[in-house]
Amino acid sequence: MNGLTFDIAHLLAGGLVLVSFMMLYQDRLFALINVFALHAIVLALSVAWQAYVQEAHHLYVTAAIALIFKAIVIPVGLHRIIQRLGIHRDIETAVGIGSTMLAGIGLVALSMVLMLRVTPEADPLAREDLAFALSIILLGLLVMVTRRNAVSQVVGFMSLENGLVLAATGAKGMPLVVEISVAFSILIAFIVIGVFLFRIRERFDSVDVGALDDYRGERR
Amino acid sequence: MALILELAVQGAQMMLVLLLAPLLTGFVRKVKARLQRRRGPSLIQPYRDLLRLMRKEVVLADTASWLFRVIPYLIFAATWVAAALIPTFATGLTFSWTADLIAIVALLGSARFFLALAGMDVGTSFGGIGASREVMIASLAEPAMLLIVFSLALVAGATQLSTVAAVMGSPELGLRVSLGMSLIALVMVALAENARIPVDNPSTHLELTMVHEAMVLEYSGRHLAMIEFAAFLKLLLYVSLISCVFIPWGLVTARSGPGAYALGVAVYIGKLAVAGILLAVFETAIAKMRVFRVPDFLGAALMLALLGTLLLFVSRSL
Amino acid sequence: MTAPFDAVAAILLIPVGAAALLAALPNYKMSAGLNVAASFLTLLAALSLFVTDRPQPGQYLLVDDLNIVFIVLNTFVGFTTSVFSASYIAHELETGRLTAPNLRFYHAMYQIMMFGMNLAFVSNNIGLMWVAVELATLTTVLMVGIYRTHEALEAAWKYFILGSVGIALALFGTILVYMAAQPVVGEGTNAMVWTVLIEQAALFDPALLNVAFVFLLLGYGTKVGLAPLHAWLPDAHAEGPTPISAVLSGLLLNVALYAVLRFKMLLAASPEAIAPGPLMVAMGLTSLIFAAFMLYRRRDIKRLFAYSSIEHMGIIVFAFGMGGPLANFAGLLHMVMHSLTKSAIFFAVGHIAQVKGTQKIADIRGLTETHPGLGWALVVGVVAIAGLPPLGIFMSEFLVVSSTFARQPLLAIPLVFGLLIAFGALLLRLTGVAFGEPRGSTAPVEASYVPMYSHLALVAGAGIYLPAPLVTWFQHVATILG
Amino acid sequence: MTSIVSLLLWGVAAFLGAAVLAVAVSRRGSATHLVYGATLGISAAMFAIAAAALIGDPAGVSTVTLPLGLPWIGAHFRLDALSAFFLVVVNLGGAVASLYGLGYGHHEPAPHRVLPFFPAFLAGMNLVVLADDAFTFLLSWEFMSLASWALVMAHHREQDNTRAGYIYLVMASFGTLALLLAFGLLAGPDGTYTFDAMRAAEPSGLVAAAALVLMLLGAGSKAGLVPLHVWLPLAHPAAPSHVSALMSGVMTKVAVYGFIRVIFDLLGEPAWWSGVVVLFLGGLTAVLGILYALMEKDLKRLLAYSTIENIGVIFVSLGLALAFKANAMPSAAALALTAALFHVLNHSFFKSLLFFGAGAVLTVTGERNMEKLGGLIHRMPLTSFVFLVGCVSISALPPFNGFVSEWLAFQAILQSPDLPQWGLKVMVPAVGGLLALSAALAAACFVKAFGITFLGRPRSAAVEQAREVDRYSLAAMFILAGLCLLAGILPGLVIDGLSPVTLSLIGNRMPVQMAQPWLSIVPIAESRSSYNGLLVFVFIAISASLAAFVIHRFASHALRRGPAWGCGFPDVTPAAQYTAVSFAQPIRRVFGTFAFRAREKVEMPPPGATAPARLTVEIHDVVWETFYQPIAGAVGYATEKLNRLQFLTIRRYLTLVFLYLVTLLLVLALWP
Repeated sequence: MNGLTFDIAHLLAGGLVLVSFMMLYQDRLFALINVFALHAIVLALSVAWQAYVQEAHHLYVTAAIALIFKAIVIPVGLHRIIQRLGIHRDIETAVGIGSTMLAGIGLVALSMVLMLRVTPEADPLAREDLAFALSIILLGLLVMVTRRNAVSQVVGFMSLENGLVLAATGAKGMPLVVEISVAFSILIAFIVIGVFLFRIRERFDSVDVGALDDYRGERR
Repeated sequence: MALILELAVQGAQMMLVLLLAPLLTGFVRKVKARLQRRRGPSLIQPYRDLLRLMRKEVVLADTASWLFRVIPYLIFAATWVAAALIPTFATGLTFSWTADLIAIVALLGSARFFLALAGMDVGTSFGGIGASREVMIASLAEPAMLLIVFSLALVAGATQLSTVAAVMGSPELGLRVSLGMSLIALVMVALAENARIPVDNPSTHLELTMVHEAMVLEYSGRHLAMIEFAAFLKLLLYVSLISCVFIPWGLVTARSGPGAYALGVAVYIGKLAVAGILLAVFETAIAKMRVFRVPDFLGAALMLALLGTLLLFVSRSL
Repeated sequence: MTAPFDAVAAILLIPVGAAALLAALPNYKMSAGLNVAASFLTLLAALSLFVTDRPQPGQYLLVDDLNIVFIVLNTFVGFTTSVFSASYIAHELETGRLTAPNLRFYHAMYQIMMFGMNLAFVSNNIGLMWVAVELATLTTVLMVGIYRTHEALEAAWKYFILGSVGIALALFGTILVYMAAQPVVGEGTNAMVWTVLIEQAALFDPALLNVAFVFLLLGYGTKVGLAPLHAWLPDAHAEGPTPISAVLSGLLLNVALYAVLRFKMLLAASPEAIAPGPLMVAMGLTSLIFAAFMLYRRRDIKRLFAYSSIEHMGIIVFAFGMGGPLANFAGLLHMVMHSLTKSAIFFAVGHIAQVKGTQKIADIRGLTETHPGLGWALVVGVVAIAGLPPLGIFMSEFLVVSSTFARQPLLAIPLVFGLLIAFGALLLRLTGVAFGEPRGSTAPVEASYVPMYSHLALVAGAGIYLPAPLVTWFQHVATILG
Repeated sequence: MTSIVSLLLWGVAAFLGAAVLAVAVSRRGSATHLVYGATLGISAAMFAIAAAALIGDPAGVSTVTLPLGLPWIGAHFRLDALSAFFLVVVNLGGAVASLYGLGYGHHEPAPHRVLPFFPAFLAGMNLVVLADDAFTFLLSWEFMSLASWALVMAHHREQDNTRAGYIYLVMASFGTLALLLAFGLLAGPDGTYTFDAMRAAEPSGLVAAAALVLMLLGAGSKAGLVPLHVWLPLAHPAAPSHVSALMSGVMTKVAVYGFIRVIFDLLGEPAWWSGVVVLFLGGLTAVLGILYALMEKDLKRLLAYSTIENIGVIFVSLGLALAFKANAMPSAAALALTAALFHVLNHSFFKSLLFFGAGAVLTVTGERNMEKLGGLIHRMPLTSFVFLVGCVSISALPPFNGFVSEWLAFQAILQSPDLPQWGLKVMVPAVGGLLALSAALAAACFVKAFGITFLGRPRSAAVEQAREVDRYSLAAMFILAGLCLLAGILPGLVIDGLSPVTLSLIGNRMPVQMAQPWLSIVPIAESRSSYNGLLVFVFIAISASLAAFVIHRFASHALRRGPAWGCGFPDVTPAAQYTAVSFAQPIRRVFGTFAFRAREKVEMPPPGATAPARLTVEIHDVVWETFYQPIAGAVGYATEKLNRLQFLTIRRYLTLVFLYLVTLLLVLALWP
């Protein structure tokens, strides 16, 4: 493939990582959600680009899902939830931003090191893509573990999943990509509904653990 | 014919110890009395005591069981057999191989076992005191005795008394440290076993200090006679054991004519006399110790014996 | 279509059809019966795989010596559990913990789960396998939450979240494997077909494979319940309906384990890639010892046995990690025995909890006095799970420990240590529950003894005598696993 | 024509059948007779077969392989001299215990918890002795433990019993794991688990050393070697008395068998220091065991502790045998091994007898605590007579059997100056001293046991209405008492019976004894040492009866009953008697201070005060406090700490996963 296409794909993937970093930086929920919407849009772009490059037209479906579902539906839904639960003012990072950022950089470096060990004979685009995807996944996990709030953890999970989709689309001719993205969207929908259903304000398990343990007689 | 003769000699030996045992005790008492400037009872007083006891009726505690009445005979028999198996005037008699030194010690052990049981049978506190103190003393005296036996056996290469005596009598066996140690230990054990001063006082009935007497407190009449007799025999046994192991000279071997036998008996009686005098002097010289000093006394004996054995293990010539 | 394919198809289609029917059926008695019948038919279909000749491995489906072990075990335990569940839910309806609509949902989900697990076993396509595993997981999530109690929901939620992360990691691993295969095999589905991959694994890029394996091990390892990825397991076991606990411990863990094994073989086939063995050994030992210590403080009887499942999964993973014919054989045997025993234990525990009206260990005492049938079953089960002869697990533990000690003495010491610690804990709880002054309700219980006793009988038999064909077959599989 | 071993296996099958039958009928009234009758018949038959094999063709070895157990190896079974001898021990004990059970079983409150496991227990012990490959051995071994555990748990409502059962089974499986490691070591990586293969293989020095240590842990924990003995005094008394007898008298011997089988048979030539280790452990066990027994006031626990002492004695002889074997002194080794095996036989006799006696006391009085017993000799004369015989035998007093084996052990010790190594030179006499000490203490201990329990005056109302036990129990006890005397006065018979065992294990034997004049026994030469139990017995009998006759013939045989002398006080209460604790007090003062860190505190009120003076004695179980409490504490601490992981939030769990992932990725990144 010629340099330009490569560069564009590269750019988009890199942009995705950048946006992940931005998510790490946010400490307000609304801001976080907006950044995530951006994340989804960038993903949609890169997927579409892949579809174009690889002439794999089914990938456009994935791109569309990313755009409509993740960039629009979910963020709106999350806005609603936040207002319902009245937690839009929370500052809710469990770990300081700075250290989080440092950790993030470390993770990106790690994924680079890992992927650059891959023999260059492999498709370079795929290789770079993988490096970015891996870092996005790790960053998503990082978001999940550094945020206290259920909503932001959902967001983290979704960014993680974006990384997956990026990797999947980056892999030439990988079957089932669309199905997988659909499946994941359903999964996320479940999670969001769960958050909404169980009125989970604080953490995923806002359910008072202490009370539970008394019930179970688990704690002495 | 020869067999019958040998059996006769064996029987003679058994009778000899039976006859001499009270005499020895009487002799010791006499000498002690003399040393304390008393006239003291006559030599044959023990015989008289025995006879009188035998004629008396037995007063048996209500709570005494059949065991209580059997035990005196068992004790007497065990002690007698043990005493008869020790070469007194002659070695290598017909049945001398029936039991070696270890077995003889064990026989005395059974006698003590039953005596302690007798003490507990009636169910008074005295019996208990005596029994528990007795077994405590025994639990130290027996190991000491066995270790002494070890060192003798290591020197002689046998636990068979006749052989031991023969070896100890042989001139090429010079003076040995380990043997000296075991001699001292043996004397200490003998004192303890026979309830002599300083471990116990045979002629006291003060409850707090009694050991042997406390156990037999409930006995009377013929039963008491048996037990007293057993005590006499035991003293004789230890004396003749020491003499046959450490001063084996004058012991005649079996199947040497009657003249030799007579000589042997004479020598044996001489040895007994000497030992009796020594014992009397010793007992007069020192005082009885408290019951709970006894473990230290016997512990010392045990250590001496162990030391002797160790020395022998380390080098055969010490 | 030849006959054998029908067998495979049957294994997959019967549960689907049954699920559809069950979703429609209102009457719970009928649906319970249908549930049993369907499971039985599936079992028959699975057994028919022995007699009929195997299908050629296609792009999606595969039947080989390895997965037949799993399929038959799966369908068998699925069948017995359905029998147990029939009597279990009857009681639940009486006490009103479950309602008829719940049950409709429950039965349908049960069959879907069976379908998912069977699919995971027969799938020859790593993507398909992933989908199947996740399907099975999600159905179990729904069933864990079925009681709608606070705790049940919380447990289900925990399970769901941790599971989803596991799902994601496993998927990434799968993608990486595809990426590694793609340059060699070429684009398209072929690069996901396991039989193709295993042939050419030697040519794959080792670095990619390594990363892939790490992700797969964590992703599927979460389902296997290896420490420290185990967090969902105890609560899910404790709060869900007992039949589901039985299936979770007895089957779902095996499904994930099966996936791990497949990828382990893949990695082992590539010489430059890191050896998967040490990694698995480490994880196994960690889980074993960790779970062993965790057993002591348990107050909830189902959670107790959930931790013992973690412990045994640790042993199995350890065995497969050690590799070699002896250890692999032991691992397979241990897996089968554990599934049978653990599900039997959960059958007993289910009835016990029902009759005593509590899961608190402290409130259950002297079972052998009040309910001899259940009590002694529990005693035998725990004795078996603790690895005492003459029951099957003893044989596998014998092989694992002795072979390990001969090869890696330093590994055997912690193994033995963990076994002893776990033994102490299990026995402590057992003496509390089965013996002593009886406590709690002494009401007679109408239990279905057949499933648990048949399991225990099988385990006891296997401890003393293994039929020769089974052995040769296991040995063959053990050599495949390398 | 089936081989002998398969015949024996049929016997084992019959036992298992009896167990199944027991499950079926256990709640019927007739079950007790049925089951114990069956086990009696079976074990008697197996005893006969084994004895015939041992005497008939001593050198003969018959093996059979069944398609059971480890698939590609099968279950190997083998009957040689050693296993034949132990089969004799096992089944003799089993038969007598069954006979006893015929009577004792009727007092059993929960027969359905005893009957099914009793035959299974016997089957297990037989299988261990017959097994010829590691898997079968361990399977039977653990099966034996399991069955006995079930029997310990028979009276599970008592708190102590459940605790005892728990500690017992944990220690048992600890031992099994140790054995498992030992066999794994001997089998090697490619799993040659048959004993034949292990015999053929020549293990390296290191392997042999490790195997010895592991065997000491494994077999020692079952036999009750200090410091692995803690479970024994808890578990043995907890079981019904005839089972206690089996556990103490027989099961510990099966453990000894396992040790002998591996160390003497499979492991090839021993190293000389192995003798030192075993000697040391044996001596320590002997003395500590009997000291514990002396401090005890529960009759059955006292017996259990004395079992530990006897195990120590056996292991001392085994250690000597090892030392001699390592230094190529076959005749001495044969002597020592014979002593060990002889003591195995003896102990199985008198320990069963004593436990039966304790069981009889328990059934008629419901008391195990000696402080509440006393004076039973008046109520149950026959029982007290046989119990006395047992006490005399176990105290190693001539002319009974206990003395003979101790005597042989001493004779073996006297051979040891020829040993070259200094370690042994110093160790052996010290151990000899320990052996003598333990013998003397044993005598003291059993004076106490018999005296407090049977003599004196009743200490509680329970004793008042006690009466003699049933016929079956008495029959069982009298048989054993007879055997004790027989083995004591005809030791040559036993020694010659043991010669094939020593021949097969050491390649040498003691000289033929039955050829000696007057049936005396002569280990080496008559001039060195000899003992004749028969004559000693005859002499004592003759002289005692002679004395009695003479006195009753020529002197008075008048007799008057009167109150005992109590310092002039009218009828002193039974409470004034010496108790078990006060009896042991002098010995406690001598040995207890260092063995148990025993402390006595006397609170004496001031003169004139009416408050009672009180004496408090505190005794520490040093072994338990040094070895087991720390372990328990450590486990508790670890669980405490790890248990926090049960209560994390999902976010923290995710963090765990995340960290784990990152670590693994780092490992990959840093991978060369």
